[in-house]
Amino acid sequence: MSLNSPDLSVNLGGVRMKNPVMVASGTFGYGPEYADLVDLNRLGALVVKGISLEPWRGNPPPRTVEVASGLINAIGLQNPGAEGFLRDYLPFLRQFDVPVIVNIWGRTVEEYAAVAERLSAADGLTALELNVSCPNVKEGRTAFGTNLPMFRRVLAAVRLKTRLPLIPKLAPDLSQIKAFAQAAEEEGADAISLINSIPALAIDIETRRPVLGNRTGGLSGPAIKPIALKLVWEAAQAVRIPIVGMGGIASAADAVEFIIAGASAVAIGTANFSEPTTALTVMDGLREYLIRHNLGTVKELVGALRC
Amino acid sequence: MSLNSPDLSVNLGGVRMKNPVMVASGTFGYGPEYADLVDLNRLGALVVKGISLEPWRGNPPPRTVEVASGLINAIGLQNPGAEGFLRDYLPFLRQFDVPVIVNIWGRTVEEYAAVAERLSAADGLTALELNVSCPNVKEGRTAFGTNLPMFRRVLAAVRLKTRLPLIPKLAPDLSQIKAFAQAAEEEGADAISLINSIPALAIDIETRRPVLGNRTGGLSGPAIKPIALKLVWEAAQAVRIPIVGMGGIASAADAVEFIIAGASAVAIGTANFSEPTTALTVMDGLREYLIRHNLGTVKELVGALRC
Amino acid sequence: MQLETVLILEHRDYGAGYRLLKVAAPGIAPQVQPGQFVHVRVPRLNDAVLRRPFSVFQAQADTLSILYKTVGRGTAALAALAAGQTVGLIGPLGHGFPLDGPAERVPVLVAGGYGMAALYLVAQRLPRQGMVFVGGCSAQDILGIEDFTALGWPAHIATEDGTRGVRGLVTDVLDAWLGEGRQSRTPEFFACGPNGMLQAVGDRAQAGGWTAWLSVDRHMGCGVGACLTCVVKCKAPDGDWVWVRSCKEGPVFECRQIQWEEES
Amino acid sequence: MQLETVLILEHRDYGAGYRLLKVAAPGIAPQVQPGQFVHVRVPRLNDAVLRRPFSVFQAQADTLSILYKTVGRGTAALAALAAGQTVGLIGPLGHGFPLDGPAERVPVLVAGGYGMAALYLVAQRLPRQGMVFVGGCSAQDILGIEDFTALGWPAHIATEDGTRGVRGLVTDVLDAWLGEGRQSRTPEFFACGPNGMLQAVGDRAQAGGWTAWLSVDRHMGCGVGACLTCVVKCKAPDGDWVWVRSCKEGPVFECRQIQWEEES
Ligand SMILES: Cc1cc2nc3c(=O)[nH]c(=O)nc-3n(C[C@H](O)[C@H](O)[C@H](O)COP(=O)(O)OP(=O)(O)OC[C@H]3O[C@@H](n4cnc5c(N)ncnc54)[C@H](O)[C@@H]3O)c2cc1C
Ligand SMILES: Cc1cc2nc3c(=O)[nH]c(=O)nc-3n(C[C@H](O)[C@H](O)[C@H](O)COP(=O)(O)OP(=O)(O)OC[C@H]3O[C@@H](n4cnc5c(N)ncnc54)[C@H](O)[C@@H]3O)c2cc1C
Ligand SMILES: Cc1cc2nc3c(=O)[nH]c(=O)nc-3n(C[C@H](O)[C@H](O)[C@H](O)COP(=O)(O)O)c2cc1C
Ligand SMILES: Cc1cc2nc3c(=O)[nH]c(=O)nc-3n(C[C@H](O)[C@H](O)[C@H](O)COP(=O)(O)O)c2cc1C
Ligand code: FES
Ligand code: FES
Repeated sequence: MSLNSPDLSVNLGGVRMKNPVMVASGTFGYGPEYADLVDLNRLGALVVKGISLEPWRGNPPPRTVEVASGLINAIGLQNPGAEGFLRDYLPFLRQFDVPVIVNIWGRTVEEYAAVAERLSAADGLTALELNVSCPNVKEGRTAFGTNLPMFRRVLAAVRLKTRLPLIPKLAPDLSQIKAFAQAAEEEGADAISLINSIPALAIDIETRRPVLGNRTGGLSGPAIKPIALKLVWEAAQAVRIPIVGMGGIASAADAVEFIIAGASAVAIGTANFSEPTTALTVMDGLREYLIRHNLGTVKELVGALRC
Repeated sequence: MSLNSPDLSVNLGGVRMKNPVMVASGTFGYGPEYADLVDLNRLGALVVKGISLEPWRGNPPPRTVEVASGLINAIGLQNPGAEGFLRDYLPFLRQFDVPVIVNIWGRTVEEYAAVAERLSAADGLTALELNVSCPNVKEGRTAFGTNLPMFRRVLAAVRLKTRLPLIPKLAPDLSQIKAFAQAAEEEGADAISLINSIPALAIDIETRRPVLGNRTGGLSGPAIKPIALKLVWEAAQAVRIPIVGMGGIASAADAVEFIIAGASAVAIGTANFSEPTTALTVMDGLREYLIRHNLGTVKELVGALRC
Repeated sequence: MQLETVLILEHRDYGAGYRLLKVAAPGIAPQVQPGQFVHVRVPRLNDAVLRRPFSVFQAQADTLSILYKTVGRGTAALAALAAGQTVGLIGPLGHGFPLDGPAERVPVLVAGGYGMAALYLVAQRLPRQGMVFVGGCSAQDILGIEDFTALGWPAHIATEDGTRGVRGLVTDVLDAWLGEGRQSRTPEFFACGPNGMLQAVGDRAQAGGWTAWLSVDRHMGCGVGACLTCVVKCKAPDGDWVWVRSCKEGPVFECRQIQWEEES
Repeated sequence: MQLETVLILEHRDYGAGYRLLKVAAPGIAPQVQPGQFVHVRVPRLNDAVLRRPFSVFQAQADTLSILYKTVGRGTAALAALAAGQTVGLIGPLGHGFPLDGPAERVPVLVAGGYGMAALYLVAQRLPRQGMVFVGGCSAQDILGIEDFTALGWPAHIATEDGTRGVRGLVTDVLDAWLGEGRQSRTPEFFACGPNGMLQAVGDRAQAGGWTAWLSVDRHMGCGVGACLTCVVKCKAPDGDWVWVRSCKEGPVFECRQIQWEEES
């Protein structure tokens, strides 16, 4: 390994990635959508939009609204269901040499377990990301993402049904993030990812109604970056399993901040919408940073915050 | 009352305000700082920077850092102490016809009670805002702002020591805001205010150190507006006492959103730094909004969200 | 579909409150089909996280142009750009208007607002000649009639205040034309404008047993089908309904696909 | 102190990588004292929540100017403005350099970086003539010498690479001057530049029993004393120390006020 090509590879709790930059669930479709613009083989991993056991319609529009340096979304997890995904998208995805992580969700513990089981039986999927934190489906966030015992139950149930690496995606809980991270580790998670979008509201002052069809939604984008970074740093101090950091990453400098705070990998979400090649430019910029700082591997940077 | 001059006055749990637009603690000094630029008599109320029993030095610099649509601050509550405030600033403030709300904090329940008692004995102060949620003093947020029993204890202790209207300022807890709002109401608060800045981190990737002297700080400004609005809306559904809404308000439209969500008054924080007259332009814009919408009083707009 | 940083060749007022932005887009321009759009990254709008979608007005060889109106902060920032500067595009995007309808059908274009911009390429590229119906509030809202008459397409104009053409809605003029039995041949509608207008055109098409292609306008996130922001309620094969992406399966839908009920 | 929306009269390169921005500020300009600054609201930087502080370089009648270098996004956005546009100012701010020192003192100005801009009004308005010491990395970093020589003030220049003036630090030239015993009269220092330079000047002043006025550069929030962002560690009367606002009590401090130890 020469100094000019630092080693970007990471092993994320069993997910072997060429580089630590992935695309975040719900912001990159199921793969084909951006394939004309982004060479999927270059991505560290591709996390697909949240999948449930059965197809799900999602929320009425408007589903997103742009706010200062951010986006509020309330898509409501529209998806073709596990069978639809396996039939319509998996064959496409298998053409590429990229780890495919499926983001899953359910309305009950049983649904979580069932979708995990069904997807684990398919060939060509690398890991499961457990979305217990989506602010846009009533059942999700209230029941699992902010209730520690429920969080443990759903995790334990899914763990029994899959041998794939399991990555719970934490809700951005400001006061209990360590507790959730530790619970994830104790229940056998292979990694954790954070943060999901933050519950938010926008009001149309002319109609006096919420702007979004679902009333509230989740805030993402650069606006939440400093909050996400703080939570990743806290979580990293609480667990030994690797962390996928996300929230407002738009540049290599942003990604480096998350890695220094303790993330082993990062995910690009909202930034894909304005610049679909963000993951690639982040990757290139990260490589340059490592070279400039004389680091042979990205692992040396993980958690390198000096306090 | 003619249709051309809607009634902007509000009674905020005993604080009689000419209009519902105040300036937020820590962003407007103690009064004199902006007095050349803003006619203090026009403000709905002036909330001064957090005061403790004894003088307090605050955190080492850097104390603020600008981020996307926001500011992270870790001032650390530097203040001249109750006696210093009463001696150096109260005489100045008493020249104006504006309600003066003193934001107070302490490191222990006893300190909170003592500073409340001392200030209540002074003449010319209108109300106390109880800062239990500052993310920049270890004792503050960890001990009181996110711990419900401690929150109740400090509130009860202060309540015994003052007859002034008491306004606890809630921490931006994403999952328990209703519980804190209700506890405040039960412990005899006259109003509540929210949100304080949100715990956040920024890292200097060249030095790999936190940018701020205190490591972490609190995020404020337009970036947090959608989160603040959601929390105000939730809190408004949980209590009957009036609410002071704040977080990223920079325009009359922003203020109207908070009022529709359930705030009886709003506070301008970070926006003062870029446009010191924000409170006045918000006030004027609010008046125009009421006229345009045929509303005779601002009270009719409070909580007018149609769901 | 591709990403392209393009040079601004021309940027000027075009009438009716619209501005023309013409760019050199050698990658995108030759691929454009009528009714497709480009997703524009507005420079300097540094607190914006989304691009802005605009129909391609004209596309010729390596250049393309859009016609837009300043309605908010993105279009205002766009308006501040000058020739010689660059802007980022993704395009061409979406499914546009199909031009391969049977030769005996008379193409009938119906436009409101920027609809004229979205429909120009239909008129220019259709092998058959047709006519165009345009509506607006007032004479100064009527955009680009000359571009159509230059192609030899007659234009029927309606304004709500009667300052240009017939006083009334565009559908009034359309109804008059339909009612007068002038359609010696079967009409095929191509429409772009406000929802009410689109629905009205669709209603007439369904009543007459004709085809109507409607280009809908929905707020967009990604523009490429990834985010599920831009959905339209469509009929499902099984009689049920489903949310369909207007950036990918649309923005042009046949009127029978859309389920207007319950839509705002 | 007042808020003023001012018209840009002139905006051009000034050498050493700096640009001159001259505005009509009839409210602020006549009030400016040497060493004071203005807090600038940079237009179009719509995700910025803070203004940017700049020393007033020249102030004459109703106009004032600043000299700035593009170092980040705020100054880059500033650089894109043209004469005829407007910009928002708060000013004049802070406590500047006192000009009422005893007549027998020789004013000695010491500048690094934009220090020349902060010190020009001192030279122009002081009733006594003095001299100026300037340091930089290289010849192309030396800003605005001509402005001082035009006032009849001799300039001593040091560059680290020796491309202009003496090779070395500005304090080397200063030490040489001090050492040569040329100070028939007592020097009074006025300095603006990097912390290391300020501290070195202060050390010499304290050693010699002279006065040194140092203008410090701290990141600022409000600029008016309200936010407590810009603090400098200062000695307290009781021997202890305290954080003092550089936007209000500063940016100019006498060297004995500042407690440099423990500062980065
Ligand atoms: C497929 C399609 C084609 C279009 N073609 C044209 C065209 O040729 N000419 C033209 O003038 N306009 C066209 N529009 C509308 C154009 O996209 C909006 O006017 C523009 O996005 C407004 O941006 P803004 O920042 O100025 O407004 P703001 O209101 O500040 O924008 C805020 C957000 O709302 C979105 N938005 C606001 N209005 C609309 C709208 N009418 N449609 C979709 N999104 C909107 C913006 O994209 C942005 O995300 C088209 C829209 C779509 C969906
Ligand atoms: C009292 C005072 C007078 C000054 N006078 C001049 C002058 O005459 N000419 C000149 O070129 N510069 C001067 N500066 C420095 C100038 O304020 C910064 O270069 C400028 O703020 C950088 O803004 P930016 O957005 O381009 O940089 P960014 O790095 O993008 O800014 C990010 C943040 O850091 C702050 N910041 C960055 N660098 C500095 C700095 N050196 N000092 C203070 N804040 C900084 C910005 O204000 C902003 O809040 C002065 C600073 C102070 C405190
Ligand atoms: C439009 C949209 C859809 C999303 N859908 C999902 C989803 O299905 N499952 C999930 O776990 N997270 C979802 N997210 C959250 C993102 O994966 C990510 O956690 C969040 O947006 C923060 O990252 P960002 O600021 O980089 O976007 C979605 C986000 C957006 C903006
Ligand atoms: C520099 C700064 C200092 C602050 N100091 C205090 C304080 O002393 N006490 C307090 O309760 N809140 C303090 N706050 C929080 C604000 O009062 C307000 O709750 C928060 O900034 C959100 O509002 P905004 O987004 O409008 O700024 C401070 C905020 C800033 C930016
Ligand atoms: S705009 Fe993203 S799916 Fe259509
Ligand atoms: S910058 Fe706010 S107190 Fe000095």
